Amino acid sequence: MIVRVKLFAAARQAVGAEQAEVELPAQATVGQLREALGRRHPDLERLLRHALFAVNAEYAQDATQLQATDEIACIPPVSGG
Amino acid sequence: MIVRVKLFAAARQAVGAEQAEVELPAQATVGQLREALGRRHPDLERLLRHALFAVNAEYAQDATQLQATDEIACIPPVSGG
Amino acid sequence: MVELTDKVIDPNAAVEAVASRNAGAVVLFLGVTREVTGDRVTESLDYECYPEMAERKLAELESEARRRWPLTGCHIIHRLGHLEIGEASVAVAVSSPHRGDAFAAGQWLIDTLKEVVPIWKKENWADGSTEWVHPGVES
Amino acid sequence: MVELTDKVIDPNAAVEAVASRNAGAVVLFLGVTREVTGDRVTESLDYECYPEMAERKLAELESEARRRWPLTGCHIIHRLGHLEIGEASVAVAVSSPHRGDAFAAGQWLIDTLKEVVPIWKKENWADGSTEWVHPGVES
Repeated sequence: MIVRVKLFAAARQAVGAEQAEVELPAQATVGQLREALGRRHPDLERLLRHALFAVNAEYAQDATQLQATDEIACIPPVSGG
Repeated sequence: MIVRVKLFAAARQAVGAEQAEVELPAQATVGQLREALGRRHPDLERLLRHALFAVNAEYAQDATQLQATDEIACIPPVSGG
Repeated sequence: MVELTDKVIDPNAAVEAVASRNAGAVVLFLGVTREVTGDRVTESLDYECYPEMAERKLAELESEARRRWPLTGCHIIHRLGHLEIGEASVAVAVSSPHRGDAFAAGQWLIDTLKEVVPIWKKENWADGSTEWVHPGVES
Repeated sequence: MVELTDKVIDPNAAVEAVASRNAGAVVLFLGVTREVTGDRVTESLDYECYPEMAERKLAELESEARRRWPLTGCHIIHRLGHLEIGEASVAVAVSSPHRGDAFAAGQWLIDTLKEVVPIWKKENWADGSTEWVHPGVES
């Protein structure tokens, strides 16, 4: 399946786009997405080690399984406030 | 000597005046003033057990000696804020 | 700066008074007159103070807070006279580079103000009676 | 209520939003953009967020604060877009019958907001360089 990942802040800057597309096996997990994203965008790797992922606007674990219809976002360490 | 004591809040209300005059021996202390005030104004007695006194706009101890020229105030428990 | 005033307290003015290019945090505390205390209903309040001493004590509080925490601003305003329900009786505004100091200083200032500054409030109860508030004195 | 906005934050509006006849205390926290961080000078800042999730997380924070403390009002505003030095990036206003709860809730809300809400700031340094801030990521 192909999933789209929303990118923000330095992640968006590193990729040069507001989202990234990644090809993953069916029922892949967030952990597999993290690895695949790093392979596809080496400039993202350092940030990915510290980033969380959100699935449908909720923080997800690396073990969370993904579906092609999920809204997925990469959440690098936040700095609001 | 005669000292004048500023009164506030329930103390002012109990005495019906903004200050009280009390006759005290020379070099009397705040503690003696407290007793003399209570004898002169029995309605003040209950409040006096909880009140502090200020001498020249600074909190004083019962042992503090008074002079006729001091600015003296009775400070019942405060409730600002 | 410290201020005793008969006028309505303006929160924005208190915030502006502590503005600084080195401030990262502003904490504003407002004490507001409450309608219900325990099971009694308040209609309005009156505040009075021993002016010379209240102003001196407030200034001492500001100095002590600035000594304890790295503040970039400190402004205390206490209202006097007649207050309706919902009006602010006191405003404590502090600013500092980091928020922990602003919270700690703001809380210490209002806690200490309530203990040591010679200001008193009179409850004008809804049943028509009035009462000067002197904590710890059985009425 | 929670709010993400491109407009300047008005402290008075935040205070009014938490007014209540049962409030005895209002605590307003403002996060303000600071000129100097460590030894670097900031010219301005830009904030961006993941809108749907930021709004949801802020609403969760409000619910959790109302569950933990007896609040009579809670209002959180976060500014987005371009900010000059000295402008407020965030306002947290809470009210409660007693002040201890308002201080505790206000401090918990801003501490937790800074940990979990997907909002990011970009420092526009005075030397012309820019940097997205991601705490814990060595740059």
